[in-house]
Amino acid sequence: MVKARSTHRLAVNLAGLKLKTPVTTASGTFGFGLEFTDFLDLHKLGAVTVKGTTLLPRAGNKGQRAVETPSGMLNCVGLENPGVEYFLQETLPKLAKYKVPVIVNIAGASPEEYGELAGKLDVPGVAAVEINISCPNVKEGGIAFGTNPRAAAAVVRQVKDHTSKVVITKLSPNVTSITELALAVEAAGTDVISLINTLIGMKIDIEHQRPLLGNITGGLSGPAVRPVAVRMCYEVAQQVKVPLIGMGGIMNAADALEFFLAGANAVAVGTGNFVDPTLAVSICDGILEYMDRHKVQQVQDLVGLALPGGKRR
Amino acid sequence: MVKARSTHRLAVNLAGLKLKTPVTTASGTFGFGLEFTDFLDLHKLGAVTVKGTTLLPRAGNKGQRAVETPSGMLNCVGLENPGVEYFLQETLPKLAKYKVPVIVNIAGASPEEYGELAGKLDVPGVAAVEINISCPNVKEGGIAFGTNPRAAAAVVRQVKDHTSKVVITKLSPNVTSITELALAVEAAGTDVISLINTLIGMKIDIEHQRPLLGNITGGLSGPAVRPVAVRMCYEVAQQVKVPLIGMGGIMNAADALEFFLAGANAVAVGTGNFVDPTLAVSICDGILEYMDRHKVQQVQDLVGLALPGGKRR
Amino acid sequence: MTKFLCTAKVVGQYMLNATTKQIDLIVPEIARTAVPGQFVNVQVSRHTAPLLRRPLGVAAVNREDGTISLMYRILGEATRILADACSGDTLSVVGPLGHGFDLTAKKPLLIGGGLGLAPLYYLAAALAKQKPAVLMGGRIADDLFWQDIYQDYCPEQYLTTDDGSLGTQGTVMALLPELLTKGYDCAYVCGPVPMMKAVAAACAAAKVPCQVSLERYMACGLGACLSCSCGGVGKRLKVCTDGPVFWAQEVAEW
Amino acid sequence: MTKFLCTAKVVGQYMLNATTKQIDLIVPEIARTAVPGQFVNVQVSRHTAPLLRRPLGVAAVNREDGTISLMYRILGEATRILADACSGDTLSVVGPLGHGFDLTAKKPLLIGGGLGLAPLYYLAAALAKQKPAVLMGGRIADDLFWQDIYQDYCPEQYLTTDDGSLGTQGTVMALLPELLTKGYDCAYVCGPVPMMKAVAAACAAAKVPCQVSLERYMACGLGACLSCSCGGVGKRLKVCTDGPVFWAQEVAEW
Ligand SMILES: Cc1cc2nc3c(=O)[nH]c(=O)nc-3n(C[C@H](O)[C@H](O)[C@H](O)COP(=O)(O)OP(=O)(O)OC[C@H]3O[C@@H](n4cnc5c(N)ncnc54)[C@H](O)[C@@H]3O)c2cc1C
Ligand SMILES: Cc1cc2nc3c(=O)[nH]c(=O)nc-3n(C[C@H](O)[C@H](O)[C@H](O)COP(=O)(O)OP(=O)(O)OC[C@H]3O[C@@H](n4cnc5c(N)ncnc54)[C@H](O)[C@@H]3O)c2cc1C
Ligand SMILES: Cc1cc2nc3c(=O)[nH]c(=O)nc-3n(C[C@H](O)[C@H](O)[C@H](O)COP(=O)(O)O)c2cc1C
Ligand SMILES: Cc1cc2nc3c(=O)[nH]c(=O)nc-3n(C[C@H](O)[C@H](O)[C@H](O)COP(=O)(O)O)c2cc1C
Ligand code: FES
Ligand code: FES
Repeated sequence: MVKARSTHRLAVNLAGLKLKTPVTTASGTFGFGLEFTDFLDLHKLGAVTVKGTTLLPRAGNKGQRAVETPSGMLNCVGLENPGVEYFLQETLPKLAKYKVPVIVNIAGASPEEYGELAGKLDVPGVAAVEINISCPNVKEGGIAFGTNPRAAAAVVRQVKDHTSKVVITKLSPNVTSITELALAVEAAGTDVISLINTLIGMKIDIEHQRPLLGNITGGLSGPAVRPVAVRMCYEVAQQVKVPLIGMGGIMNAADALEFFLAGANAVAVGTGNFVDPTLAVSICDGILEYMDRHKVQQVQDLVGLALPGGKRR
Repeated sequence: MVKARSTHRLAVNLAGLKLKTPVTTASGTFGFGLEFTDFLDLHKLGAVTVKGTTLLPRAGNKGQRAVETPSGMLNCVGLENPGVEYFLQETLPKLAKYKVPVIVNIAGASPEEYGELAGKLDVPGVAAVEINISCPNVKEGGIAFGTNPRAAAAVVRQVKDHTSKVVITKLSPNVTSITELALAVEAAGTDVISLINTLIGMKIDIEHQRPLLGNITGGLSGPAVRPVAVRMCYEVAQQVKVPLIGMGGIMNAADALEFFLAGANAVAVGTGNFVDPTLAVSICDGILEYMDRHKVQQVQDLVGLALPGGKRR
Repeated sequence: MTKFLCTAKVVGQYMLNATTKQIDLIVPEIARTAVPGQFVNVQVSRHTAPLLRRPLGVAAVNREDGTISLMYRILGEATRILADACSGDTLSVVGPLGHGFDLTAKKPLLIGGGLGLAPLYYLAAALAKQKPAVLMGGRIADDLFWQDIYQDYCPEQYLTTDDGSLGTQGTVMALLPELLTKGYDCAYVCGPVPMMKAVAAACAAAKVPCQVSLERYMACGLGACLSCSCGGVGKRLKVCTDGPVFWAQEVAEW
Repeated sequence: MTKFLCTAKVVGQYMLNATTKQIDLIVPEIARTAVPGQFVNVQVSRHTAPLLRRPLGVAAVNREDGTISLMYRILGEATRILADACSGDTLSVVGPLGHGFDLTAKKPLLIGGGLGLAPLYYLAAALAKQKPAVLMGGRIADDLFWQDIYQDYCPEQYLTTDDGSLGTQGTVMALLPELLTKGYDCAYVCGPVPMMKAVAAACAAAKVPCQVSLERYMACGLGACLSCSCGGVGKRLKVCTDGPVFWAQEVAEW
């Protein structure tokens, strides 16, 4: 009974996407979820957000793909994935057993390709699609759509046209105005906005006097970027009405709470999964403990308390 | 004799601004230099870059002005400074004794104000002015100019018109395309580009459920941002011809070397001064040690080695 | 006063109560020159997180041994690391920083709350000949472990606790007005801001000169970054270099 | 095989040579199940820098005591912190990770360079009955401190150093072709990539089956992040979960 009540207190409804807890996993940091079953019960997650999926299989980038940086890491995986057909045939049936909502992160080279992908994924077992217009590690598509409001809107419209699922659009932080992009994708019909993807960064191998990563630049994630992520969440929450999924450097419940207070309705754990593979579930204990201490019944009552006026618009 | 030779190996000429070492201090992190005389010989610095200076004195922002973040810090000082007249009458004469080039960082609310400031600072004892169009912590001016190529260019032109000194323009990283801004200020006549200023970030005080900093958002600096800073330096170095001063999270010689290899002709130590007040001088030992190990005679021979083609355009 | 960047050697660490520790450091340059009210800026980690040094008041000095003592509450990341330091470890310390107290009082009254009693302890030692009285406030009895520590220098002690578990129930303000009628010629205050404000107001009313030691978030401790700036009367004050000790009437923005 | 997230207790740390240490950890879940070739992912700091766990091969296991030993070179930030761990300290360890070696060889030859000899040491123990021979390469004599360590399991040792200060001058390739004519039915290789490539080519030429243990930068160690992906024959391989041990002919991109 206590369990049931706690769960209830953490429940969140993101534009029809009902989650038992407000914590999902950041795409690309949790594989397909199956990699973590030794550490946590997938069905205790709000949702599993899987690795970026493309129409055809991709081999990703050559050379070194990751490196640690101060309180963060760079990656240039480059959307390596087995393709959507493999995902539908091999992975999705396995995930189905865990009774957890599955969010599929998608990336394409044109708005039409995003639409086609969304269409193929409009099947039972997929709860939502997350449009990745913010991957800094691929040449075609990726971040090109994420920095241009018109292009971003075109992708969102294509996806909306091809799916009955909840559509989440994931924004890139590598822009002058994140709110401009947020408003564009909201106007184009996205149901939910997630933010942030990685900041573009690089590291030089000073002994070899060349960029360390195979792809030269990579995406910066982890606690280092959290101040930027919280700020963008706070800005976007004041401008749009759609629910937000906040992420960027969440390593514990206190970090997650910053996002809720800044206006996120749910959060995603990314790089933190590598350090503590139980985090995406265990973080809920800390959130509940905080709610008890602050006499808050529902986690949704925390959303936006730090915004001007104390709530989301 | 050995000393003289080492110094010579570190010398750099930034569009006429001759520095004994390629290391200066990042504006706002080194006061007016006089605060550090117990720890280092100012004349051993390449240059002292002083706190952002405005026409009239400014009191800065209220509330908490700084907070540590993972491998970084946020500040929202808000350009507190005693004003240009005070600087000219009280501070500059004191600095003159130290025989070190002085770079004055300037901020204004309009292109004309920048011009006026530059004019007032066109006096003996000032070696260069650094245009701060990237301060995230003030309402008027500041970053507004730094995110708009046309506005940035207008400021540069005004400053160039009012000074005989070397003009450095400091770019904001809070933009979709740093190269667009770099090209705009180069075309407008800046002699040198410095980068990066701080990334906009924030921290929520979860116990009080409100933004922790008095100004709500602040500027993120320190090692956390270094991957972003190096990447921007690397990008800009491929597009512009003017010399670059690289900064962002330099804590030791290895960090500084990343910037040289990415195309910076000189570097600035910022947040690192707070951790090690001798750093801006002592870092040169590590740079020389590296040069010996890699059999490099002049520090300028390192510039851009990690760029495509192995050198600056 | 010259500031030093020193490598200090830990020579001892003691629990003072459940959440407070004293650490003793050999750092002769600072021991030789630090005066009551000054502080040091301690680097607890050689990694980039935690990044910044942490300001801690000088709580005691032994000039012969070249040691200083810091007394600190274990609060967050940095103080937890500091609490793990062992004898023989070294720490990078910058100091002495800031300006100390004016020591000319003939009949001094020290007023402290929480860890504000740490810097006041060095002051008590320096004023020992004047037999300072001390008024201490805490939330609960355990906060006032300072009683024993101060005994040598301040036999005259007044205690208050919020819950009444030791001394008078209430804040220091429960006892202060009466104490201020007893001829003290200077109040030295360090503690939470609401306490200092209230004490300063009471002293002003009673025409007793009052020095306060302010606390602000500090990034540099050297007067360079302006993180710690606060509004003074007619001018801006840098708490780290113009303070941390001020005459109460100099402070406009607490 | 089940992976565990464990709190391991340090029970000993020893210098093996100037830059290499052995650390012994009580971590029964992993000691019970780890096989040669597997590795663990160790968190050295509770702070955010260094942030990621570090992969280290299991170099020895004592099932009765529930301990594992890791042997590591002190290289950078994380291994320097690890080197300071004291008996009684705890570390968070994830493991056992990856797939181990195929152990069916009748006459095994182990070939190691540098810290590649750490995971091979556990393999040597597991193959002790088959009396494995070991071929070790180092830059200088001091790199081959492994001689003594391996003595119990591998009395038959072949040594090479780049400078000729111990054993044959040259790399392991100076001795390998001849050794491959002696009837070994499997080569087990761990070391720098150029060495592994050369050994694999020589084994292929001599038709001796060859297993290699690859090293790639790893962020998760769990098959989730694809940092460690490398090109296999006809498919992508995740070094952390499909490996780190592969048959040489499976690897297309070294
Ligand atoms: C001049 C001065 C003297 C001080 N003397 C003492 C003392 O003698 N004993 C003592 O216990 N404490 C003292 N403090 C407070 C002490 O600096 C903080 O408790 C300590 O920095 C906490 O660090 P943390 O990482 O453990 O905690 P965190 O979790 O980082 O912070 C806990 C609290 O400490 C404050 N704090 C953290 N870093 C700083 C900083 N760089 N500057 C100012 N405040 C900070 C935070 O704002 C927060 O309120 C003093 C502060 C100042 C400014
Ligand atoms: C499967 C596997 C098993 C290993 N087994 C051993 C072993 O038994 N003994 C041993 O001494 N070393 C082993 N290593 C290498 C060891 O992981 C690195 O030496 C260690 O991570 C260095 O960390 P650092 O912070 O001290 O050095 P850093 O300064 O961070 O790095 C030094 C070097 O280590 C590499 N490295 C750093 N972090 C990682 C990481 N997360 N994944 C892979 N490489 C990394 C860097 O690329 C660099 O080349 C193994 C690596 C892998 C992938
Ligand atoms: C190794 C790695 C791979 C990633 N792959 C993807 C991806 O395929 N699609 C995507 O939208 N984001 C991807 N991301 C970004 C994360 O989902 C997340 O937005 C970002 O890492 C910030 O969160 P964090 O700091 O908690 O990791 C990846 C991040 C990492 C570290
Ligand atoms: C406390 C503080 C105050 C700053 N004030 C200024 C300023 O007045 N003018 C300016 O151009 N940059 C200012 N900056 C930005 C720095 O000069 C520098 O660009 C930035 O901090 C990145 O370098 P770092 O990571 O080495 O600190 C300030 C930074 C800090 C931390
Ligand atoms: S802390 Fe930097 S000016 Fe006071
Ligand atoms: S290290 Fe993450 S997939 Fe191998």
